[in-house]
Amino acid sequence: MALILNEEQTLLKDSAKDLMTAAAPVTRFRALRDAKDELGYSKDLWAQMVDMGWAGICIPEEFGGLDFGFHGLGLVLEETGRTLAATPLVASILVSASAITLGGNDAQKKVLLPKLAEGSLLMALALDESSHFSPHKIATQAQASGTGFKISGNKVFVLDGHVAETLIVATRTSGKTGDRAGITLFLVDRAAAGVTVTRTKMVDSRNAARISFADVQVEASAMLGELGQGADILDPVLDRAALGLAAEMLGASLEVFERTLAYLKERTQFETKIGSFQALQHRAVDMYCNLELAKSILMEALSAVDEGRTADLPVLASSAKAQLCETLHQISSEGVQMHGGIGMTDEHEIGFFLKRARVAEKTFGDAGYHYDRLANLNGF
Amino acid sequence: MALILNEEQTLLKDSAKDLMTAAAPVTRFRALRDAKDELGYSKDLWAQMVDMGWAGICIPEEFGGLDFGFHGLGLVLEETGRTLAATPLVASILVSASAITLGGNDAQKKVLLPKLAEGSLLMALALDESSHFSPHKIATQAQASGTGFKISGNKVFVLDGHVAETLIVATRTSGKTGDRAGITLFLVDRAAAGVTVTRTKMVDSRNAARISFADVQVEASAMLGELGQGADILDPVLDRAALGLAAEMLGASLEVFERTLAYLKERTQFETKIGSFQALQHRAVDMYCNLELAKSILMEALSAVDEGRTADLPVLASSAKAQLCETLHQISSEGVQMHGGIGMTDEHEIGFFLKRARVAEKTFGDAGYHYDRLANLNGF
Amino acid sequence: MSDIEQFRAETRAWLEDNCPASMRTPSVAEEMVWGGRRATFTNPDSKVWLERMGAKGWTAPMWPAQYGGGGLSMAENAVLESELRRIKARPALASFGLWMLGPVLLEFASESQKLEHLPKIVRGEIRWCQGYSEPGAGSDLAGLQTKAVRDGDVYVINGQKVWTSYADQCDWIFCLVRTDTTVKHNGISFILFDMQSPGVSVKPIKLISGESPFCETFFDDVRVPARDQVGELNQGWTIAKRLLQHERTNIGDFGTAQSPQTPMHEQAKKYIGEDALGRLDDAAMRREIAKYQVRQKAYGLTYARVGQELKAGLGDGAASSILKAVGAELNKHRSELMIDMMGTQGIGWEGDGFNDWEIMQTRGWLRSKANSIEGGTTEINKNVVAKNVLGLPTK
Amino acid sequence: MSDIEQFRAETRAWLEDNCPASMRTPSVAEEMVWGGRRATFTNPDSKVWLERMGAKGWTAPMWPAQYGGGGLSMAENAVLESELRRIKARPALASFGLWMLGPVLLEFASESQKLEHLPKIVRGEIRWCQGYSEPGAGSDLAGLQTKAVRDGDVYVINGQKVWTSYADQCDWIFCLVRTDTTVKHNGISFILFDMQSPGVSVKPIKLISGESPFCETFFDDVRVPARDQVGELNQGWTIAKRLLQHERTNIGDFGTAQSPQTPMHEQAKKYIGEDALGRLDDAAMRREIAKYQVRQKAYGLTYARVGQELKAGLGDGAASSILKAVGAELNKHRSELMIDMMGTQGIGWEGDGFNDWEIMQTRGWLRSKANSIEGGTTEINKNVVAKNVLGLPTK
Repeated sequence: MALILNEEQTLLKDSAKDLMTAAAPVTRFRALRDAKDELGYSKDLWAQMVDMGWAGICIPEEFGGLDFGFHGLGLVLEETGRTLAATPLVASILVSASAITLGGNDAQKKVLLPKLAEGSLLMALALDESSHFSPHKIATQAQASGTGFKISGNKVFVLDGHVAETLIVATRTSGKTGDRAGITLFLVDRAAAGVTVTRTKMVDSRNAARISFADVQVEASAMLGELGQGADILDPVLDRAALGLAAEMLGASLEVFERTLAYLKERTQFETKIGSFQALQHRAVDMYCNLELAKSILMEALSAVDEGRTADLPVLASSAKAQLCETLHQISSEGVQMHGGIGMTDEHEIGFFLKRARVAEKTFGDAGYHYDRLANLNGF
Repeated sequence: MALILNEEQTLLKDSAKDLMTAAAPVTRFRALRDAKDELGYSKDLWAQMVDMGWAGICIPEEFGGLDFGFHGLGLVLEETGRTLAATPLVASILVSASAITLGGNDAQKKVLLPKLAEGSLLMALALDESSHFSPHKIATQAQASGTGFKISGNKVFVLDGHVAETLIVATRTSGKTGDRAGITLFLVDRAAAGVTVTRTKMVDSRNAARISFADVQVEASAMLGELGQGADILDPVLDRAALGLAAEMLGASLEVFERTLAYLKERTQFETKIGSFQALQHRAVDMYCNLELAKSILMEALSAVDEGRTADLPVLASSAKAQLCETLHQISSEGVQMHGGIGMTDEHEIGFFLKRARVAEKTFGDAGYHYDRLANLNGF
Repeated sequence: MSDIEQFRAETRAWLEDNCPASMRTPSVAEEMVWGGRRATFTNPDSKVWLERMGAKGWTAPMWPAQYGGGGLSMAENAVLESELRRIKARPALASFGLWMLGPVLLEFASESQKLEHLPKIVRGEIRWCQGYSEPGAGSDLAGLQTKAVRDGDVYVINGQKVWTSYADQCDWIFCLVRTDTTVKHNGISFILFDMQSPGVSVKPIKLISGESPFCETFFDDVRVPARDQVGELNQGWTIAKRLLQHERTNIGDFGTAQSPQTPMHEQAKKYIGEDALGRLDDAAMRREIAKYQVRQKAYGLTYARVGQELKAGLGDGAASSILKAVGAELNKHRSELMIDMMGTQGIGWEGDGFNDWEIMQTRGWLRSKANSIEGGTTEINKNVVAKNVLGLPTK
Repeated sequence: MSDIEQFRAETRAWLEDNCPASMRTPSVAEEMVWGGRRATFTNPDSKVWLERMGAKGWTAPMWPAQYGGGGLSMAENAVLESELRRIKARPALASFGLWMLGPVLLEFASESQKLEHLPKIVRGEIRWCQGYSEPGAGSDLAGLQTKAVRDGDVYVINGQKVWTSYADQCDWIFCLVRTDTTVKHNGISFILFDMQSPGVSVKPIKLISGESPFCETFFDDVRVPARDQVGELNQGWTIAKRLLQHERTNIGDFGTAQSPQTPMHEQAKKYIGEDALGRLDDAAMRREIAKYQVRQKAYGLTYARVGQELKAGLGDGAASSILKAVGAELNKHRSELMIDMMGTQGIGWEGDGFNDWEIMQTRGWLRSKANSIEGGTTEINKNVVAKNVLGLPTK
């Protein structure tokens, strides 16, 4: 239960902060948005991040990674959250590299992980099929066909779906929609016949896509994990995904809080700094309390991954995501309100955080989803 | 949709306030509590209220009542809420007289209503069987026996159960626990063989009892309404009951709010009136907003009864009770907090309102119960 | 037949003859008529309707006839309103001139000013905008710095306004300017001028919702006739406050104004589904919606109650003080619930994958965040209620 | 064997020999030992246990041995704590002397004062109470009015204290008195005296929960030796503040201290039941409990994190500033949830129909309302955090 950073982690966090501040300030994100950039992320920035080793940060050394630990990835994500940097780190590394590492066979690891670590391959997880996160609610069919399988179905909200070259597709090979058993994961080439990708424009201007699969043929070797046992990979991967998102959301929360605090100290009305008004002070303290609680639960959850406390992870990951959803929701809303009129303008950056907040809240399960999951996990 | 009082109603409200202030201040309630009074209410006060005609306030004139209207009863209850006056008005009049008026046959009306109106008969509704309000969850059996029925079962939280001479008992004559159909109401003499009454001591020091029925024999003429159709009486009676409680709760809310406001204006700390602290001001305004909303929904619901808008009543009654539960919960809690240390002492009266608040919240359904009911009523 | 019955019969007949059929269908935002020199009429019928109503003065039914108004009594106005409702007639004109400026001109302006400006407002010939807020003077409006310096029979105006609604489409502005820099509230004057005056420039502000209903407005040596000052020199704050009351009454009414066509719970069922008993398949969301509906209902009834109290001359109308703040929070809460229940369909920006209604919800959610800022922040509103209604002390 | 291993072996052996078997069972409130002249021992073993631990100084393991303490190093203390945990030993002594007064005596008292008072605290011979709050000085503690006037080598004390914990069972009081009426903070002194002194009277305060843990304490010409003043004349406020830090650390720890034996959700199932899938049969309550549990867990972890940060000499310990306020709200919230889920079983006062645990929940709920008042109100706490931690300006 390490609730403080060690020296290496502190160094990593500092260098992540330095890079994001220098190479990926919010102005960069705005430029990508306004240019309606085809990729939706900066190749230059990604190259710099790869150079720092972050793409391989939790990939084993034998597969070209740093094996630095999951906590490290969380620290980098936290810093990307502060500047709203849109990078392939979530879809390709947090989610896909975790899936390959946890569920891939040796051949798959040997082929895919080094490419992920060197940033030359982008991947994405095609999971959701409706507007509400529900990871076992898979209707997309994979039917035996020749020496392999034929996949048909529709996926939505696939993060980085339009830039990823290889997709991890959650399909159903048995059972009925909603069953935990009977889910099978496949690696699918985005360029394969029958795959249609439509990029969607979300309020946070990040990458997401709808992907349809029409009789897409894959070989049996494309299966990730065992037939019908996909949930055994999916569940721990989604714990890590929720946790990584929570780390990003902590960064965003801290940034909005600090900017708002600075504004309260600077803005004068009625010949007084507005930060001297007690009602605003108490609300600022409420935010601060939530932030401190959020930091603690997140830190504990990140440590649990690296300390191999596998049994604790589901509860900790859901707790962390739920707490960060509440915290960022509150702070992103208060941030706009406390900035007053200028907070409502597109010219000011605070609104970007509000938009990102709601998308991040819904990514990998919102607070409601995780509270219900916690109740299930705790047996009530 | 009369949302303001007419002249007669205003006069009634003023006289209710006068009587409660003069004859039933909170000190009187404290004295009853400290004396561990056998009755749990003041006979003198009840006699005065009867003299004013309030026991018969919504009983038809032909049965000895004033037929003043249900809104009038609400106004009197509001004033009893302000001084925490414990009277038979809720159990005997709001609930039981309503049940007889709505569901009784001519003979029952002729016998019971005049006695209720003149305050000579006290009645109580024996409904709840568990710790959570759920009016159709009736397991108490009434089985045909001779020319009548035999009743067996256990009731809890029967308001005024130990002082009422006649009980209205909700029993099941068919169907299973939870069914709306199959409930039958009976009038039972509390002194009948097989009836055992145990007074319980609740946190608000008001009257409530547990009553057990062991093969209690009643005649067929004791049936209130039709066999198995008891819910048709029960439901509208409970709407009125919830509404009456809401009116009492508005009185309590207003009283606590006004006392707290006065304290904020009077208490000095740091050489300043604490009411000048902005954080407390904004919280006071939040309370005030809830109070104004509560007044409006309550007024509309009370009017609906007198205007015969029967179809609107379930939604309005549940809305009013839910809103008053929220409002009184907030204000009773804030009242204690804003009074600081003295609010924690038994010597100060503000704590009495906190205790009464939680009991009133749970009486005839708490906020959660009514929100769920509203969702059902609105078809979702 | 009594006079008022006579009036009803005549009104009904006139409306029957003069209100075009397409003006008896539900309003659509694109066909809303704001008037002005550059007025556009997507539907030509709306031009006819405005001209006819304007000629009768019925866009401002109770303003005196000598200023172009309808000159109706309160009773006649009630009849007109009910007859308009009967045929479901659209409003002929939406206008800050009608809602905000007109009432204060009637109270504070000189006879010649009334004769010059009010008829054009009634007929929708001039569209007005409001020059109040400045970058450094938001909640503290009286801290404004835009200066008007007297030079003979003109004022020379320099400074900057912000949040000027539709300044890029308006003809004239009613504007607060500083005419005395040594005092705060008593150094402000209220002045009217043409937005086409040399030195006026306008820049639309893009909001987080993507819309641009507001502008920044710059004044660079704008020369304005001194006769267009309303009221006394340096006494503009009194007028400004009165005008804000009219504005707040308009802005407060979110809760009732935006009643969606389909009840919230039915929308929720579309996105979340229902269980075997027909209940929304998310019990916590079900609870939240029920809670919202109770509050929404209580809010609407509070509006109605305030109205009844005013009509009856009862009470102090204190409840009206909370309508703006409660309405703002309620509408923000409604918007959050909507995009919450819609899941990932509630966070689309544009393009494929989202229908118009969905995009409208998302944009509306972003727009709603301004409800607790515009027309006086909720914080300021609470300060005022604490002091004026609850009588809490100031330090 | 290293010194520390040696120490562990000896400690373990000593505890094995000296800790009575009944002291290795979970604590029960009735057997809690508070010491003092009038100490009662419901369980005679607890007397033995206190005497033995007191003699070794292990009730205050890190206080210097010359003042009766254990004289242990930080490392040794950690060993002692872990060995005590290992055998699940009960605390030998609960004492405001140990938790609050002792630390400030060590820092501010004279050598003779330390020698006089500290050993008796260690051995539980004298039970102390705190004379801080007054009826007019609650949040504004420095506004206290109890006067101490010098008369030769004594002070004559007149005034009234309130919220004196267990004053009716205590032997001595550490008390804030006003020694200069012309200034506020710099006119306060910190003084110790015997509660049996003539002129001291005590009246228990009955709380809304029915309990009376606090008293009103009256001083009527109480004559107190001036040598029992701690620190300089009129410099008592510095000591008072330091002592409050110790108090707040203790009071803040509601969340973790009161972990109920049965998890909240299991209690809820007892009262509400479960559905066919084993879920709590009230989805909204289920959500509320899950929410509470997340917050509770995060709170406990924040406690642990602050501890780790302090040990590592990292950070500014800023997070510790929120523990009191968050802990208070959390415990109040827990209590409300408990009585909520219990339905009408959660609102019993006494007598038939309610079991002891249920009554304890109801009384505990009422008691919990004081959490956000005692030891500094949540409002004051937030003011302090806003200023000192967030650096927000004061007017």
